[in-house]
Amino acid sequence: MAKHIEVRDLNIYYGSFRAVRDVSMTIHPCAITALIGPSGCGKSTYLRALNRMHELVPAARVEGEVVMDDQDLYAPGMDPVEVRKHVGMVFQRPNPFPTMSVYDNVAAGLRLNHGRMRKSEMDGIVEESLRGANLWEEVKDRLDKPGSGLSGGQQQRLCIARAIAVKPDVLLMDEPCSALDPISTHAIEDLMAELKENYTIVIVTHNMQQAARVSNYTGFFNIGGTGEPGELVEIDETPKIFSTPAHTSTEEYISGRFG
Amino acid sequence: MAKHIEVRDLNIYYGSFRAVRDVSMTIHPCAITALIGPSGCGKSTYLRALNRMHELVPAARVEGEVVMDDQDLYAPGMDPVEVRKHVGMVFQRPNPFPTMSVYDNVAAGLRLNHGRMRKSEMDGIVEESLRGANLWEEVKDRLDKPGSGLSGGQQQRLCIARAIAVKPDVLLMDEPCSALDPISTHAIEDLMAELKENYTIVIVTHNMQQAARVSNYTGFFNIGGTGEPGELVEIDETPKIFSTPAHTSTEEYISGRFG
Amino acid sequence: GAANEQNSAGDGSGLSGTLDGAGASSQEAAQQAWRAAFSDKHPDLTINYAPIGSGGGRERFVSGATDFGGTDAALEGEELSGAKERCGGLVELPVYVSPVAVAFNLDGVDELKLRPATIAKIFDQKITQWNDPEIVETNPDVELPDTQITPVNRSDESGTTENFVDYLSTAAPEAWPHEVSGNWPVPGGEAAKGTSGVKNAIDAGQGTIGYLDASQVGELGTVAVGVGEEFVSYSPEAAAKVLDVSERKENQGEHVFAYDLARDTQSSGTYPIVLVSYGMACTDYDDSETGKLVRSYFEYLLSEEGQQKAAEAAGSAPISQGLRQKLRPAVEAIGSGG
Amino acid sequence: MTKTGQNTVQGPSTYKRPADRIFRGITTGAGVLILLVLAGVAVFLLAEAWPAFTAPASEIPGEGGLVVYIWPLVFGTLLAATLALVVAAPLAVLIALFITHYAPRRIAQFLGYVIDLLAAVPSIIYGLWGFTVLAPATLAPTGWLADNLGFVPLFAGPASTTGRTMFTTVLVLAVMILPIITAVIREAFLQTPKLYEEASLALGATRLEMIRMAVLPFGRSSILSGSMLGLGRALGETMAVAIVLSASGGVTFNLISSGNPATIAANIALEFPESSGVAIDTLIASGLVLFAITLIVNMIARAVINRRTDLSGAS
Amino acid sequence: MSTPTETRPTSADTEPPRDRTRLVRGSLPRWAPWATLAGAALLAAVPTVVATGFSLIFFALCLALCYVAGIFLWSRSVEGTRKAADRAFTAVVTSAFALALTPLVSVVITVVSKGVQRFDTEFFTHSMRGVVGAGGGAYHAIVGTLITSGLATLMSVPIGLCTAIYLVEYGRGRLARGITFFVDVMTGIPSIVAGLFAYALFTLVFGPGTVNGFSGAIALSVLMIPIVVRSSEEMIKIVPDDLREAAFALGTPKWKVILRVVLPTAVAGISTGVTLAVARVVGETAPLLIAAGTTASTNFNPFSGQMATLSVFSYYEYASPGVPPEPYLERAWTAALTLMAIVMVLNLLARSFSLLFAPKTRS
Ligand SMILES: Nc1ncnc2c1ncn2[C@@H]1O[C@H](COP(=O)(O)OP(=O)(O)OP(=O)(O)O)[C@@H](O)[C@H]1O
Ligand SMILES: Nc1ncnc2c1ncn2[C@@H]1O[C@H](COP(=O)(O)OP(=O)(O)OP(=O)(O)O)[C@@H](O)[C@H]1O
Ligand SMILES: [Mg+2]
Ligand SMILES: [Mg+2]
Repeated sequence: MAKHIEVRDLNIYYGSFRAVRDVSMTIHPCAITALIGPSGCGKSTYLRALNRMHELVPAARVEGEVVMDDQDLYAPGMDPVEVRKHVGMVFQRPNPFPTMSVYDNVAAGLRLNHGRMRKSEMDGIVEESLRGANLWEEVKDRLDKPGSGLSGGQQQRLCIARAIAVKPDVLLMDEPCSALDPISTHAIEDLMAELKENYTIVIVTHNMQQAARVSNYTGFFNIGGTGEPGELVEIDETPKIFSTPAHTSTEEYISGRFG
Repeated sequence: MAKHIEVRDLNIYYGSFRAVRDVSMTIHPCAITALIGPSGCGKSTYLRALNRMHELVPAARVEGEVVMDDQDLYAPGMDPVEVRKHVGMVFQRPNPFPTMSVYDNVAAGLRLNHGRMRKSEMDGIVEESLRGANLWEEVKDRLDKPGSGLSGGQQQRLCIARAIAVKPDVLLMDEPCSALDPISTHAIEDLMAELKENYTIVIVTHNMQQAARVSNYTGFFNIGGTGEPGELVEIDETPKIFSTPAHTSTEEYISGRFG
Repeated sequence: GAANEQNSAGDGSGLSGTLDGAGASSQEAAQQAWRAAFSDKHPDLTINYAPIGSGGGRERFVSGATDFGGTDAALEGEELSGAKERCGGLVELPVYVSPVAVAFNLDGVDELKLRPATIAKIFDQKITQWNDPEIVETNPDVELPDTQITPVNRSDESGTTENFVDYLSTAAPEAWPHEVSGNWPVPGGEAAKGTSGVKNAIDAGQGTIGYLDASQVGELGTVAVGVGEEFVSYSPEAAAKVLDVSERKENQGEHVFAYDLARDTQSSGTYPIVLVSYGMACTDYDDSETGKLVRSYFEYLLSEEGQQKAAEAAGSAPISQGLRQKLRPAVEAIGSGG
Repeated sequence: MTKTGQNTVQGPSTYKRPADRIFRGITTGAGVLILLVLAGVAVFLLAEAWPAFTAPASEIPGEGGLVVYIWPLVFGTLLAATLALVVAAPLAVLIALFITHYAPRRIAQFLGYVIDLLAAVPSIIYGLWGFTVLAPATLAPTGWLADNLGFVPLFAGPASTTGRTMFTTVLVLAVMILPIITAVIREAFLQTPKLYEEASLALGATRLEMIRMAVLPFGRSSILSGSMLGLGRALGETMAVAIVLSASGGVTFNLISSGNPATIAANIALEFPESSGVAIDTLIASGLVLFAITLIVNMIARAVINRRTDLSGAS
Repeated sequence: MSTPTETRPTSADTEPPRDRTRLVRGSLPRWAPWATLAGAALLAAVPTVVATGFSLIFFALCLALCYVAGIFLWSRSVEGTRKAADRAFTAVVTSAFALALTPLVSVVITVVSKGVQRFDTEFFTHSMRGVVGAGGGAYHAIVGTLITSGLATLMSVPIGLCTAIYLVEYGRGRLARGITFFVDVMTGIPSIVAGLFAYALFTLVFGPGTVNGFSGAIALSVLMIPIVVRSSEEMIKIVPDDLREAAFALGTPKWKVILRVVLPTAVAGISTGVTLAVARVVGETAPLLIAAGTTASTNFNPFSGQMATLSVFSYYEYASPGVPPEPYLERAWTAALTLMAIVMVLNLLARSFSLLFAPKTRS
């Protein structure tokens, strides 16, 4: 079931360095929200805060609220594991488990969340996920080979397949198509379009065309200057952002006249 | 000094699996050669063979010739280290040294190869390289912080800075802009245009516009089918490839009507 | 350098250099006392004694690795001929005699009187209760509990074991059917390493009994051993007497004083369970200076003062005046080249 | 396009620059040196043990011949070392996990240091500690075991009155080998790339599941290496066993009585000082056997490791 | 919003039916672990008192067992199997650590309480030369220990590290497999055999009776090398290939890649391994007695004359004490305490050394 997410006054710190400042936004269910912005402005940092992933970075710290269907993910007593079960994630750097085969990589999440499952059923979901990520044809003969022997783009698609196999309510994707050729990119975009019928999707992308093509909402992050925290400049419906943005910096960034 | 490279009948294997078949091409000096093709078709594999990087993968094996200014890189007695000194590389996955600071990462190549160098001279080169990679502004205040604490795009630019700091004759770049926003991408493209005055550059990219924009020559790689090796379909001057390619598959791929 | 080594200005005693010795660990405490006192007199002289054990001591002495040696068992067979080959003339002398006490841990009991055969049966695990009639018979005044006896023996091969077993098999041959060697022959008892190990094991258990160097007995109860019709408690004097009543082995060499100890002696006031440890030296040394040093050292350890020092520091039994007289010529032969 | 020639380059290249050649030479030399040292030890053992193999049975201590002499020792060695490893290895994995993934980050490093402290304790001290502290503490439990679980061969009894049993020895050995196993595993766990931990957590894994998916597979080789180091140490441990164990019996699985088989290393330490002649040769022969045991144990371990190497890989 | 008609593929034994709309399913209150601990303590007290009187160790074991079981069952009924397993495992891991601390604390208390008596200036400034009974010190043995283990470390670390490098970076084929294998075998050499080997070697080369500090160091090296090789090998192995590639691509010769990139990345693990190896040999007795001998005087020259070491000193003070035994035993314990202190200091040094190079992950 797609979720509605309400972010309020989110501040994220690495030690004493504030990486993201005062972000408030609404993430709509059954829609794709794209986040764009220059490199280093805190998009990944922000995205990781949405499923409490930053907790793995020793000095990282989050202030503010992320309310998902009336529940604050950062409320005391919230279980990050439960949060992450509902909010899946594809990382910027592909990270298939090197000790697992291609098949096991995809099945990893299923094995966790569904305990025993019939082999045939599992096979079905694995194939479906790999097809969704447009990887099936390339790996169907070597499902039992290690996932680290794939090409860069293949690894990225493998990670996408792994994330969608567990069917999370919210899917966070950090530059999912960065290492992909146009064909695979297209396939992934199709997949996203299909997924958004039932899920909430947030993607980070550097590709304006992609943002314009697939997303319903677009948020623009920017950074004040060196050492300054990144902040959300504006977020609105995609056509609006790309045609008549409220801020000049947005317009400059989109049109490439920036910096 | 820019180098001319002549590749003849190159076959590359991972164990018994042939990843790349019979590639022959000429890489012109003082020019940018772009390699495009669907994911998994062997572009990275091929690129790595140009500076004998594949030797680090245990089962990998190369047959054929790569002649650089009359010297076969694979001739017996060739020193791979010498080869790599002349042929620099930026990898698909950013890999800054975690034990080193940002400064040391950029200086690494210089330190490792040029022995002692005056501090001021070193500082100069580091700054120049970071400026070239459009990273200087973002990191100038934290040159002594670890390189692994950077954002994805920052890491990628750091690796570019590291590679150009040693001023190789040939520069191989595997999707150097995949994680970069348009601004940084633009800066890197400018850098390439500048570098090609003196160097030979080969880039792998999934971005057709980029290939069309920056390169002088474009090579299209494709794969016959699942489990088949990748091969070079054609290579020619960029305008020619993008306007009147010789093969239909090229045209289909470029126009996105492929697969 | 160490604070206590700095005043080695040399007070003209004339002796300087280093002497290396190795051998029985039973002598370690005594050797420590000897070399301390001796190097007090001769500050430029360093004497080392590595307590690597009798076997190693003999081997190193025979191979010429050490200047002198210590051993709990006299040289025999190949080793004897090897030593003679190395030395020209071998000098082997008892230097250290120590009573071996039979000690036990039994609440409220300080001393028991036991006959050799009873001791043998206890250690052979034939008598298993403290209130066994055989024990009660010789100790009518002691209230013996109904506790199980846990015999404690050395787990390592040792001169103490060899001497104790030798005593049992000589003094109570019917009750002790086992072969004599440095290894404890009866399986299943409590085995502990070294004198300290045995002491601790006896301390730790209830109803334990074992044998150990008398100097380490501490608070434990001890056995007065049946000799003839009387019972003799261990004491240095009683122990030293054994050597006086024992026979020197024949035909071993002019300066070899190895003894067949008279464990079954009936002679009054003699404590028969003793460990005799020998010192080994040569008449010929490659370097006559070394010979001189060894001779003075041995002269010192067989002097009245030397024996007294060992008694204080290690609890050994000083060798009697008479015996020391007998050993004199042998000591003088050390390093004499004859 | 003329085919002027085909070169096949495979694996490390044929050319080596001088500095590289020297460096490679040095490292290879170090490896070969180790083999030489080991060959030296083996030759030494063989040469010194030879007389024991040829000597008549009656000259071997105990007069039963070499096999009769060494067999209980082999049994004791294997029993003590295996049980110690069985106790220590899982514990080491848990401790390494605690330090790397459970303890608060601030004190984790300190805790690692604390465990390393266990390695700083000389083996004699372990012996004395086992003797004076641990052994008395085992009296009650072993007594209980003998009374209530006596039908299990391991606890057949009668329970020792001093506690200097195989049971105590195993515990002491386990404590001794714990730090080295823990240290090797801990360092490997620390190096687990964050990438993979994040990957599993993002799938909704609990900490335990993350450990099973990302940490343990990554550290598998180190767990085995660490355990092998620990086992080696347990097999060869001398002084602590010599002091703690009441070695006065033959082959028995009974862990709690005072009659226990000795271990080879401890037996050498116990017998060597006062031995001479064939007895020494026999002891050295037992050392040779220990050498062979280690060899076989390692062969088995290697076989286990190699069975599943295809899916491991650090990068 | 679970609709009764919808049948999801969740089996009852793994989780209670999953309500997709709620994030927080039943979860234990924050005080749950403490409550469980208290309950477990009560429960554990019963068998402890009944079966064994009162033994702290037994009680701790029962407590751990009860706690793990208790928290598992409680959590399972409220939070589901996975969460319960996680909680139980946390408890297991924590009690394993506590369990490992028990002997440590006990050993340290034993050694410190017995060793502190003679932990005085005299002990550290005097040798045993000319000392009988009370007094004296271990100056000579401390010097000897530092020299012999220092030499052993100087020999073993380069050899061991080089071998580890060879195995990971160069080793292919028979030689490498052979070395790996025999290094493992080497870990099982009993220490006394190493001592005998060194003694035999020196007798062979320098004539009978060559017992000196260097010979002792050789014996220790035989014991140290395999530990250094094994632990360094593991640490070098887990350096990601990414980093090697990055360095190679800069045209760096292999040896420099290894020295400048691989080793610094692995240095923390390597120095831990080295300290453990040192700790392992510094307390050895038998090999040192045989190969390095013992003396009551200070000897600074490892190539001539016997050399006392702390462990040997400690052992023989303990094993053959004089009369009365107390001063000997006190010296033995203090020597052991000193030994531990030395290793601790070494450990600290190694840690600060590795901090100099360690990955700069924290800023
Ligand atoms: N280390 C390896 N071991 C085995 N097979 C490999 C390895 N690396 C790559 N391959 C295979 O070789 C083929 C070519 O891979 P390569 O990485 O060259 O693709 P690519 O063209 O760079 O793709 P991408 O655009 O996704 O990076 C793929 O089928 C891949 O699975
Ligand atoms: N682990 C870390 N420790 C310290 N600082 C960090 C860490 N990770 C990121 N940062 C800093 O936080 C800021 C935001 O980083 P983030 O990764 O969120 O950027 P991004 O918007 O995702 O950029 P990109 O498009 O390059 O991936 C950057 O200045 C970066 O250097
Ligand atoms: Mg990012
Ligand atoms: Mg690629």
